[in-house]
Amino acid sequence: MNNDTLIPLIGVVTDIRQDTPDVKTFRVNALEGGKVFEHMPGQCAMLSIPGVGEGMFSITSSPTNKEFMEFSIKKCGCLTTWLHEMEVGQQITIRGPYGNYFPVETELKGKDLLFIAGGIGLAPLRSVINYVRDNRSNYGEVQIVYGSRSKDDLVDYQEIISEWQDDPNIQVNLTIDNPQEGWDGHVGFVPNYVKELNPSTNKTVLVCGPPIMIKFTLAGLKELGFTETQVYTTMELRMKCGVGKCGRCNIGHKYVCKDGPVFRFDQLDELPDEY
Amino acid sequence: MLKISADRLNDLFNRIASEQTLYIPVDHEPNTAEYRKYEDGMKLSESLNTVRSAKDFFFPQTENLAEFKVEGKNIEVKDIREESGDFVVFGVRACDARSFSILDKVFLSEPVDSFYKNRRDHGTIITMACTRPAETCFCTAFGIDPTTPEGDVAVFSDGKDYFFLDCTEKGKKFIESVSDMLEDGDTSELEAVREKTRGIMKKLPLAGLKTDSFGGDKLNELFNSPKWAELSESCLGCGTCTFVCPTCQCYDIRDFNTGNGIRRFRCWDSCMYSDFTKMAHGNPRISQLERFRQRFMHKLVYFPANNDGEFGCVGCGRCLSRCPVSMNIVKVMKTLEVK
Amino acid sequence: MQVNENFEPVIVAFCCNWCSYAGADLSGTNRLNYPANVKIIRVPCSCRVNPMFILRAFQRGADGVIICGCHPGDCHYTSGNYFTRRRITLLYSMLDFLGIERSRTRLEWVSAAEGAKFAAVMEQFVSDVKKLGPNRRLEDLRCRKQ
Amino acid sequence: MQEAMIKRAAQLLADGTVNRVMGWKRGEFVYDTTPAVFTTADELEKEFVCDDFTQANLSKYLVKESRKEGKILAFLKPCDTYSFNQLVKEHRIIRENVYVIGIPGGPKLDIEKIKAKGITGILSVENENYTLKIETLYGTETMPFYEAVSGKCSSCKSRKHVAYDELIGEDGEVLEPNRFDMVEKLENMTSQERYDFWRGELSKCIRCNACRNVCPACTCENCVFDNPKSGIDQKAAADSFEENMFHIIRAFHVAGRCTDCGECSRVCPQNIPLHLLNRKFIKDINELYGEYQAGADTTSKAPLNDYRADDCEPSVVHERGVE
Repeated sequence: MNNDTLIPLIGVVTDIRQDTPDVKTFRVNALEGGKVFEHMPGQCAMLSIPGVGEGMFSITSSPTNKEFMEFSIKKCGCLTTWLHEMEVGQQITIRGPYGNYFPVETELKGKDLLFIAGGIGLAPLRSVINYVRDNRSNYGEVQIVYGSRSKDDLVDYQEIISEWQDDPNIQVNLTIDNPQEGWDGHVGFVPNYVKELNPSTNKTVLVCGPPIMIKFTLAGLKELGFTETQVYTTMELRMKCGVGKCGRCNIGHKYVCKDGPVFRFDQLDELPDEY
Repeated sequence: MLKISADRLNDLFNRIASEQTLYIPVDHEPNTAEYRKYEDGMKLSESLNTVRSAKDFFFPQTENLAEFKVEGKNIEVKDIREESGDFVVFGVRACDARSFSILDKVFLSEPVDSFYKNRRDHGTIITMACTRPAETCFCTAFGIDPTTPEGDVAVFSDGKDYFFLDCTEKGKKFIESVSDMLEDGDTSELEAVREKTRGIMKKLPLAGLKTDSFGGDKLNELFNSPKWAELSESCLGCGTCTFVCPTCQCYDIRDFNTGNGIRRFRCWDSCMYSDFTKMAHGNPRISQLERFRQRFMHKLVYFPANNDGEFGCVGCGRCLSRCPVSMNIVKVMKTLEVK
Repeated sequence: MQVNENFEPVIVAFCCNWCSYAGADLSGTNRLNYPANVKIIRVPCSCRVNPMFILRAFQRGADGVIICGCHPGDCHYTSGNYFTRRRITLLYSMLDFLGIERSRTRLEWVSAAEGAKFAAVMEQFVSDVKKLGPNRRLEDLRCRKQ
Repeated sequence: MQEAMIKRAAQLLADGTVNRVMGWKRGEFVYDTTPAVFTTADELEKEFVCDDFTQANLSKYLVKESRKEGKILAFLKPCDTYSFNQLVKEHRIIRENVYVIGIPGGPKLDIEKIKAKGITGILSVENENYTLKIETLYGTETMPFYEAVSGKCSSCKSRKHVAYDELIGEDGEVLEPNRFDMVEKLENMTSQERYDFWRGELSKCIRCNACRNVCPACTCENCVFDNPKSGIDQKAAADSFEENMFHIIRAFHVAGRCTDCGECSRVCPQNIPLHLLNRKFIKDINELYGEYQAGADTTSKAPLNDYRADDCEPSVVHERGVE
């Protein structure tokens, strides 16, 4: 019988990084080394610990990374709590890649890009950012606006300050919600910061974060003169199969696992308001 | 057309059952027919249809997907799939026959569900034309002709004989395999029976049910209808409609620790259940209104939007007779339709 | 019924912390033997035993379940075992009603001083369940040892 | 009767005593009535129905409805008032927000019993001197009224309303039905026969949860069978054990609170006689701890929240009937 996507493969956790008090980044390899499968930026994978549960997570490493995949996971439920307690060497089951991806090879090519992320919302965008950095000549200006509750809650802070901020071809703007000792950067919510920065409206925007942040950011972008066709986001809902058959992650007739998770806002606008 | 006389039907059953597994609807209690594995002497039910649909044959209520052995940090995946044996399902009605093509659109679209396909490949569906439709029937609203059912082989009865018509390659092979038991028959009386049934279909209380107000292009207007609140207020949030429905195909995947390893299985799930979309950080469908709306929007709008206008309902009427509070797709359609 | 001489039943005993568990302890310190088939689960009071615990014990391979608590009137929490008595009576009656062999379930009052009684009760219960053979009517086939 | 109910409901809406009316709504056929809330006299006039087929117990809806703004009028049959009382006792229904009108009960008809006679294509059902005249697509059929009486009405325990603000029609008496007959019959079987009987019944279960969701005693905000932390949450019975587990635990959770309203068996799509499990508990409670009728009042102590120093021992189970 042919392989069935519901029967998972095995991956092994080869590195665990504590990013923030409640976010860890897990490096996953195939048993024989290398990656379990190839993916495109924005795609997801189903990870599971047999007996605990299975969940969909966005692949946070860039496809240009040929050695391993990474997942940045926030501790919030039963499965993620278990994952956070794992040690290096733990095997997990993995299947995928699932869903569509940011159109890095089509619509985004040659464009000036503005990434806006809040909290753990950086996870799916990090894949795109590093993809763009590794294919830098294909894209125009790149600006990243990233905010979190506090300095400690900035995911991938080390990579941001040591790699992204040093990259002369990228403009990085960080912000945190409240003033904090040892922080001399911007303080304030992401949507307001975006407005202050007043980015040029010829940029294409990729936004991900908590729903409330996305809502206000979109409103702010519209005020600045952006249209919905310029803004992409990525969604998440409860999923079981990952291939549009189990029937629970739909928004209208679109399945987030199969037709998403990446949507342009004008596409979302046509769908019923159920997310 | 080839036929067999009614008194020899069981001989045919015995013959089929000697070669492969045969399932037929039998009366468990009066008016509660269900499919059973055929054993010598079983009598074909005279009920119009089975309480549960025939989807179990291809999409069983629970089935194992894989097994895991967990030792320390190591996990071993065991593929436990086995090639299904050949089987025949006899006496499927036109509505249920159409439900298979609807399920096919879900399970056989890429990536193909190998569990479903395995059974589909090995199953032969023998349908039976209806002669006594019930008041709850409304298959004609979805373009189904109960006097000409789909399937691999269609069977028609004029009361005395059963006539066999092959509809697919698989059906043709099946008829060839039992052709020595069949003989050529005169279909003139059969035609009269079918004509009479068509006449009854036109007189059914739900014969006038219209689908014009529904379809993929009516997405937001139907979703935002204020009538969902009133329609859903009596809904208990149970899964009866879903589980008796021949086209409902949502499932859950769960793990069970047997003490000897982890078994991952899938089972039917219902969008009517409160935890269907529940996540660690919240639930996008918080009340029964959203869940109720999802079920009917799926059948009347989302499914047609994704499948060239084909509705996700076959009008079998099971939910009409089984819903504990008698709230069903017909009432939803009649309430929402644009008059 | 044919009795398999080699059959060793698995017995789950829910023992109240204050009396029966101490009773089991006493039977040990007095070097009284009770069958090794008995797996003791200590509970703060016999009324902690949710009917679900009993069913799950059967699901996961128990052939008999016994609940031991303080004698009526002696509950550490004043009245816990009185509630246990009603609850468990009704549950056992229901299991019996569903055709589960009634000798697979038992309740005994064993005080902290009754080490000998504990050993005798267990001896008797194990032998009763042995006669019944393995639990087949209330088992989960998936959990059967391979 | 229906006329009087509509008239009274309209009056109470008009004088502001209530702002909503809980009753039943007419359906597509003569028999498929749906519980519904009405807010205007016009709606009542058009859609309200109370006839031989309005079986559904409305009490459970009042858990939610009594927490909404304003007072709601509810029409309750005698058996429904027991469920209502029990829910008031458990502080699930806010009594002040409900105006109860007691209406005479059944016997109500069960369309399944008519269909079981092979009658199909049903267009209308008329009761003519306790003979049902049924018009169908295939001609007129007749059957005795009492052969179509629903299971829950055929062993009616009471025609007396135990809670009401006013009555339409006369109040009845508590009856002494033969409702424990089947339980007794089972008790007198051998253990193997009982096991076979219940395996046959419970194996039909499709875990649709209709019995749980309709049950007026099952009003937990989060059922143990839906709670992933319980370790026994299940969607479908993957093993026959789980069928047993679900029904034993569910019956146990409502033991001493179940009023024997019979809704569980009425709604079961697989016709499993689930009420027998509840009746077994009721019978045991009556025999072992004294007569008790859940919902008969709002003050008495529930048998499982109570005890006596001289209660019988569980060994009583071993001493009765047949093994």
